[in-house]
Amino acid sequence: MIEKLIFYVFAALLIGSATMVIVSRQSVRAAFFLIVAFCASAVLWMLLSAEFLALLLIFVYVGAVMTLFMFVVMMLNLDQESLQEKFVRYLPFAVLLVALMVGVLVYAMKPGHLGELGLAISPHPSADYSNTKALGLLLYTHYVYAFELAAVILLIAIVAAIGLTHREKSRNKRQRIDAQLAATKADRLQILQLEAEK
Amino acid sequence: MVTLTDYLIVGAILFGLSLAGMIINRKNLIIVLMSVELMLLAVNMNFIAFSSFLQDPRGQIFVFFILAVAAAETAIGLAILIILFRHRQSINVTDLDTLKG
Amino acid sequence: MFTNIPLLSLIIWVPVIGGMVCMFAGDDRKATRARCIALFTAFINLMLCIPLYMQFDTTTSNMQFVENIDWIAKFGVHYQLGVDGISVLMVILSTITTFLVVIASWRPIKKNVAQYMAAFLIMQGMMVGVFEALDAILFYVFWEGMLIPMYLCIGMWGGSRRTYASIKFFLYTFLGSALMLIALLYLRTKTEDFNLLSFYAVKLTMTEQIYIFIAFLLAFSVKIPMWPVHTWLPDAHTEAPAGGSVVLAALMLKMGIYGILRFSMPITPDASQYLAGFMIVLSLIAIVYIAIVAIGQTDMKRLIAYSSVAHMGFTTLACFVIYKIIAKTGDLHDAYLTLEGGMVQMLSHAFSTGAMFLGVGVLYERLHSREINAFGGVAHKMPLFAAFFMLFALANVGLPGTSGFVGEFLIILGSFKASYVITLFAASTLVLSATYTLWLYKRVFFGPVTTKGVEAMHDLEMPEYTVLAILAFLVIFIGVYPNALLQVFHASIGHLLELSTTSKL
Amino acid sequence: MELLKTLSLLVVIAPLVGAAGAGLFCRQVSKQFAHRLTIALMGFSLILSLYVACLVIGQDQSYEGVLYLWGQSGKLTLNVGFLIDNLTACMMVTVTFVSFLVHIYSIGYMAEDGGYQRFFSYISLFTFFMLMLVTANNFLQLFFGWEGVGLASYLLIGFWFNRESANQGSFKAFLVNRVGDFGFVVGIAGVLGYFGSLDYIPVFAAIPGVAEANTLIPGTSWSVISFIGFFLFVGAMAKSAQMPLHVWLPESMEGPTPISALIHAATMVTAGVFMVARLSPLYQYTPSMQSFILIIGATGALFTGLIAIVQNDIKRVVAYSTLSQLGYMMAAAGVSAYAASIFHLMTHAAFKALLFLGAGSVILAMHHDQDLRHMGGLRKQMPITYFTFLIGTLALCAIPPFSGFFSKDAIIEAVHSSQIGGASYAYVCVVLGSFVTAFYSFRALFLAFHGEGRMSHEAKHHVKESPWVVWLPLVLLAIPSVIQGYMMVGPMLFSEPSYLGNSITVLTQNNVLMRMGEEFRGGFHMILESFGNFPLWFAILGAFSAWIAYVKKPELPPLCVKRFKWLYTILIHKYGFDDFNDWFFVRGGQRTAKLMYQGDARIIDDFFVNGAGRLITWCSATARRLQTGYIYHYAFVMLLGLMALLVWLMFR
Amino acid sequence: MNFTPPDFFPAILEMLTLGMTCLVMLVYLFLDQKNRGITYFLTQITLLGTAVVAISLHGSPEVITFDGSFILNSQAILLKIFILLSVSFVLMYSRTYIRENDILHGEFYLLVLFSVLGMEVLVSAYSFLTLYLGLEIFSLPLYALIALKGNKPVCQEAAIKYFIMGAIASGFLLYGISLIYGACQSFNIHEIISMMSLSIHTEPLLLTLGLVFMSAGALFKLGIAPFHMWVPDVYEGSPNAMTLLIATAPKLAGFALLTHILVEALPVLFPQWQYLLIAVALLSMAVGNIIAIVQDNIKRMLAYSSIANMGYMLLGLIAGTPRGYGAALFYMIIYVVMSLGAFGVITMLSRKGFELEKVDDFKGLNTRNPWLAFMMLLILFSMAGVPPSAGFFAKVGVLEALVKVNIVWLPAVALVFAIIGAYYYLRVVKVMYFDEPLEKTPVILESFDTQLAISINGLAVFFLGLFPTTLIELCQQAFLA
Repeated sequence: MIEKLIFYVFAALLIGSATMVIVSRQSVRAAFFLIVAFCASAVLWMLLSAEFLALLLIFVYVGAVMTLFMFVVMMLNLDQESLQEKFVRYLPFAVLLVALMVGVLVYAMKPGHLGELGLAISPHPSADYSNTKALGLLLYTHYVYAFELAAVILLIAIVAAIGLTHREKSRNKRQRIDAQLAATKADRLQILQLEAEK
Repeated sequence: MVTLTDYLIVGAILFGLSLAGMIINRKNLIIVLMSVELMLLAVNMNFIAFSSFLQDPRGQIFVFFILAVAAAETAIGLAILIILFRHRQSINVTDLDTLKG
Repeated sequence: MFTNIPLLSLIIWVPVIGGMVCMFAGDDRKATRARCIALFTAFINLMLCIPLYMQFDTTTSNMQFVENIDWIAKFGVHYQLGVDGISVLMVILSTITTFLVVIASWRPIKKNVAQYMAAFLIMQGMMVGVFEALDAILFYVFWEGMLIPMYLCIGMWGGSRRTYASIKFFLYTFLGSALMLIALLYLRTKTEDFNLLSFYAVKLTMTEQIYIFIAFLLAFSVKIPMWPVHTWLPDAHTEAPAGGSVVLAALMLKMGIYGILRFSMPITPDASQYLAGFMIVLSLIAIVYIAIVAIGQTDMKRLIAYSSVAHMGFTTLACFVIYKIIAKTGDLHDAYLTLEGGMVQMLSHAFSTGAMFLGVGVLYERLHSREINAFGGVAHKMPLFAAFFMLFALANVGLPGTSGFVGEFLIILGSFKASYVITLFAASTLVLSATYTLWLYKRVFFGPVTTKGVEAMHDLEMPEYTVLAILAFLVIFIGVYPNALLQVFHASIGHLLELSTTSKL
Repeated sequence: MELLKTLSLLVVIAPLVGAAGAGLFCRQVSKQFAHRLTIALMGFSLILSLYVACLVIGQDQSYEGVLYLWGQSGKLTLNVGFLIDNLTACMMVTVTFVSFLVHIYSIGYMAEDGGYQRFFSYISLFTFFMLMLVTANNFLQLFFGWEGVGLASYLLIGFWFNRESANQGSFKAFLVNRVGDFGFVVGIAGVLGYFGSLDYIPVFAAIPGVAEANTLIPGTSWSVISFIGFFLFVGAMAKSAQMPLHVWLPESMEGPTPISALIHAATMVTAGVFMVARLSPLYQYTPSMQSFILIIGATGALFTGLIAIVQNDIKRVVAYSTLSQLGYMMAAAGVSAYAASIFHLMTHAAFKALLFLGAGSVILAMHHDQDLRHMGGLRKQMPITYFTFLIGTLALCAIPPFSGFFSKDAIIEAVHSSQIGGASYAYVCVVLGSFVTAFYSFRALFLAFHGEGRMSHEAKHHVKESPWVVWLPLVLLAIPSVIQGYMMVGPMLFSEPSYLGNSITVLTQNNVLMRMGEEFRGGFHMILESFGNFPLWFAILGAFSAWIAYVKKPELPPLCVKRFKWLYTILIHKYGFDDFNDWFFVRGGQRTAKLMYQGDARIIDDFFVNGAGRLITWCSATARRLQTGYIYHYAFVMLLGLMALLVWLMFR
Repeated sequence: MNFTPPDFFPAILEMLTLGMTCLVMLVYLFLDQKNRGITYFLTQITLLGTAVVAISLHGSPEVITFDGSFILNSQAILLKIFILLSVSFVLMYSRTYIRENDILHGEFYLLVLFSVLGMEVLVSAYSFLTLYLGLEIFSLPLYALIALKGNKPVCQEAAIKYFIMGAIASGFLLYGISLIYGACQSFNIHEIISMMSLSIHTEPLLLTLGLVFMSAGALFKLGIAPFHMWVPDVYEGSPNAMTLLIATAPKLAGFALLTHILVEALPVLFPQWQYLLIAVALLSMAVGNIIAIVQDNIKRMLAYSSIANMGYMLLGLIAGTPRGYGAALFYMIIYVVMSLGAFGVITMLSRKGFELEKVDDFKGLNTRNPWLAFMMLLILFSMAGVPPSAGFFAKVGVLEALVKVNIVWLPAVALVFAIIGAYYYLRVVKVMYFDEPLEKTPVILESFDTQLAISINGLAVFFLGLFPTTLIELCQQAFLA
């Protein structure tokens, strides 16, 4: 029962905060609600005995990714203009469509449509089961290739982020001695013949 | 008890919300990026639910990689956002209509 | 002597390669070089036709000079060439026409000469390929490939509305042939490969036949062109340079008829028979209606273009009236007359209409106008040209003794066996064609010299004279002794008739 | 046999060689060379054709055979070949004779013209085509000659292509002839369709069988032979200028006068008559067509003659008289008096050529002024012309003993004694026609040669007799105009075998000439008999009226014009044929053409073809606006697509 | 847990690429500004070297390694060869462009190499996990590359659009994978096939959902309607060199993605995805060909043309036979060759500060540089599907495959759209050949290798039309195993 209660509370929290994320007018508030959503889903994941991933979600997401978000929001000082947000004419149409999609998905996930799984109750692993250990075993053996690829992805993120945000050389204020030495008079001095005013 | 269906429904609703976020949000690009995160969260929810009910840890492995990719993706997305802002002084979604037709 | 030489391939590829060489002969400062290369290539090709004609066996309807190499084995496509009595003449016609066009374009074309000559040579190779191909895909490749040089030809050297005309030409013909491709692919599912001769043997139900027939018909009727899909032709003819118009009239339109003879009739005999009445009506509309339209033209080329459509109506009539004849008399021999008349009509139309377009080109080069009203009294200034043009006009009118007479006469005579009503309509061409052709002639050549431009015109130059003289000879020769042609395709027509009237159900 | 073939071939080819020689090198060769070459070859041809005539008529030889294979298709072979029999021989002599004289005449008449060589080339070419026509042994070759003479006529009418009227005339001539040829081709197609051959001999042999067996449309009585005969006769109507296809002939007078003599009087226009005679085996089996021919011919004979009365152009008067005489010939053919028809054809060839050439001589003297109102009193200055012209006129008016009398009287008599439908109407026409003929002929004669000269003073001095090359042909033509009739009437019409021998077929019940022949007692007797009949008195009355009106009381004609205004209007408008043609065919045709072109350009091209293009472009321009550039729209479209696929696949 | 180390050798291409990428990175970091041109050559060596190795691998038997997440078969090798070669051509065409337009070329080459690596991974993926990772590895650098050119505001717009749409698409893909995973208990293609064939635990509804979501993700990468909206914007907004890149090799990778999902993993669902593909193929052909007609911007026009062309490619898959798959692959390769040439010419004609974008910028190219115009002509006619070009045989291939399985109406409709499409290709030819040039100066290409590259490219379009047999055989073999 408690499990069920926890599930409903946090599921509601998750959905509520997710809703707030998309309807917020301010980026900062949206980011905070997103953090709440992440935390709520971490709880749900715990319920599913995916402890490692639940923690990872908190550490990586709340700790790193959301910080990045907040950092960008603050750095760019974005929030002045997003205040005037207003909903548009076609909103009902969009909402209807999304609702329809959710409806279809929900219909498809009725227990009857899930085979044996639909009737199963959430399993409770044995006491000596370690989620982290199980994942670790798989990760470094069967998924070594994927693991390496994940590393590459992070490398790409680094290269790309640097490449993109790297400012042009011209903004660099470092002294260039060779250029200074090579300078001639013609470079620096221009003699203009001004016409006398009448 | 909480069934698989319940988790999946939560995932589906999250997925729908994230899509709705992209469609109804017309001003703030950064919220669109957040919606992308929500979408991945929905997927992760599905994976973990299936993984747990199937008692198959490989689903969680997938989530692990999704988290990694999501982080990288966010980095690149924000980087693009930053230079966009640098050039336009705006991240208004409605302003991004130079390219059309 | 020539038995081991792939003669047919040579006739296709010599001009294509010559054209490529020509293309890189340099820009307009080296125009003469390009012209000489082109002439040389065209001449070589013409010479290649001599052994072809000499060694051609007129007694058999089999494909001759056959070449067969695997091309795309996966699709069952072969590089398979061969000629019979029907195609051998078309091949020779193509080479002659190109040769003449190269000479005729010697002076008038001054811009991008190398590319112009290249376009024509490549076009010739493609067209010969159409007539020689025994593989349906090969046929289709040549059939469509030829559009590219023609498109460029109209667009680059054409008149003021050349862009419109060239795009219209391209899209129209492209649209037409699209469904043919589907039909060919469909036929392929019934056989081992794309060989035409194996298509002939395929059994098809009536429904299949009708669909395939319509698909073919779209392709061929646009090319011929039949009413009501003819409207690209006046524009294309009008805007194309003289050489382009000649090739269009002399060869490209023939490909449509050739297609009907090679594909529609033998592959779908029952559908052809079923729809013969419809086709005859369309042909008669072309003959009568289009001829009347031609009367109302003020642009010389447009007038000749419409007359072309009307004349091509005879060939389609010739093709499909055979079903009515056989239905009525039950004797295959009665059908020879129209079909062979149709063949002669194809060839003679090439010469007479081609020559008329060249003639208009001659006038255009001197006055830079195609409007009939801009001319008058040209006969005073260009008596020699006037004489030539008179001959070709008469051939267009179908006067006995010229080539234009033979085909129309045979078709009109033959059609009587089907129904005298058809004959009555078809024979109306005697009056109508005379009306528009001679009216054109009268307004352009007769009467007093009207304008300064005409006053300044000079008579034919050597290249023009040569071309027109050759054409004049051909026109009269065919008119006086058509048997020279008839005997070449007699056997093949017989075979074709047999194929086209044997039910496939 | 072979001799005949060779001779005929030479007769036919010689003019072609002349034409080619003078024509292809017209700018290289001199005038002298041109006329010497063509005349020499023409003379050669004339002599040979006389020889052929001797062989055929005198020694009763004939030839039928193939020259070369023109084409072969299925079981059908189409040949070029000769059929040389009596009819052909008569025609060959007539053609070559007149042509020869016209050649000579042209030396003088065309002396000043720039297109001299071209002219000689054309008339030789014409002769070639005409000979091809008469020597043909099949319909194909007949048609070849038929169209060929049409072409030559076209070229020669438009010889002075500088003149708009000449161009108009030639164009009209060609077109009207083409209308005829349309019928002719249909007729030939019918022949092939029902007889399976185009050669005369097999076709003629098969006619009786086909005539009984077939009707064109099952259930009706329209026989196949009538059908074929009708369409072939349409060709003849155009070529021989029968009403209503006669409209081109008067306008053909725009050509040089020698041409009018040769083509539009003596030879080409009689091709239709020749054709009907040649196809007599066919027409014998179709009584309805015989009546038709008779009525058309007789109508033409009277009514076109009436028009001649009001014409002021000397050539036009002669031209309308030609129309009228052609009507006589046709009428004769209609009553199966083919021999009379051909006989009149031959006499007419001589005297009408004479009249035209005489008119030409006058025109030459008048410096190409053709208006009768400007002439008068020329008989003193031009005695030879006057006398020859007078002979021609007398022959035309059928005054005995000139040649025209015999042939025409035979025709009138034949019509009189015929029993076929329309014969009585025709008889009235032809009898009245003889009055009319005499009236207009003498009118022209009086206006031109009698009375006071009405030309300008200056012109009067310049009028003089034409050179010998001009008057010599007149004299040479005057001779047959006088004697030919008397000499030939017996052997041609009534003897057994006649000149025409077996070349024509007449069924016994139609054979009026045979019945007439029973009463025939020689030419002189015929002259005496004629004084007891209407036609001669009508002719004399006509001549007398003309004398009164134009010599005795010149003020009378204007009075009549005023009095009979309506009649005059009808005649001057030529019964409205030209106006109708102009309104209906020329302008109506042009309007139809323009309208149809608009239909072609607007409906098919603009609406369907370009319309399709416009539609697609419109779709394109509309659809591109869906691509708004907004990310949320893009996401929305993606979602929409996804949902559509999802719902479709899930609940399919 | 008994674990045997996997066989690393089959992944030699990926390892080579990655290793060289790292080398390039190091060289770039430690090199002087002046000598940084060397990165270009190193990159080319990487690409061509890898291609050579790939060619040498061709013909070796199929290997599956890394615990069933990696496959090396003839299809993968063929695709890799063409990916490597096409990227190599891309770099050749864009070298001058990169230099002249102040693009950070070190980053540029690095990101390109990463993207190539991603494509290789994707092509060789045999589990949905590697599939996803490959997809991200090849997409993420592309997003960055588009935005790399600092001074052009539209390119950031293009990048962010591409990025967001791409994220949504990978969201779809992942969601689909999760559903398939739930239904089949595995995301390993090999296992999915066996599960499906046993039909244990496979829920039709979940599978259908998963299929649709995954297809949507894959179709997005190929730019197929209705997931095409990004294509015109991104093509237009990107710098010409980047357009050239994203218009070519990624299509091959996208093809691999689609075939992995549909043909390899879910062949059992063929009746469903056949309908799905018919719908999207028709829509693509219609949208692509029709909207392209009114475009003035040649890059945008070619973008729509690519949408249409992808529609044609799908026809081969719709046939559902190895013959059809082979034909689709052939179509894909030919399309890449053609679009390489077309965008290559566009890139080459761009100068410093001048982006060739308008159709009218081609005016009178024939007088300015006849050879280049001729190459473009060949390519355009090939795209229009006019014989005897390669594009024609590509079309014939897919149509023939369809007719072979007795679907006749679809080819007919497809050809009608092809004719509408021919119009806009003709318009470009018209502009090049019939119009007078805006400026008379002849276009001179600086470097010889570029000239050689475009000549090879243009003539390849022509000669693959005359002698398509070898390539067709290769493509057919790729699906026969």
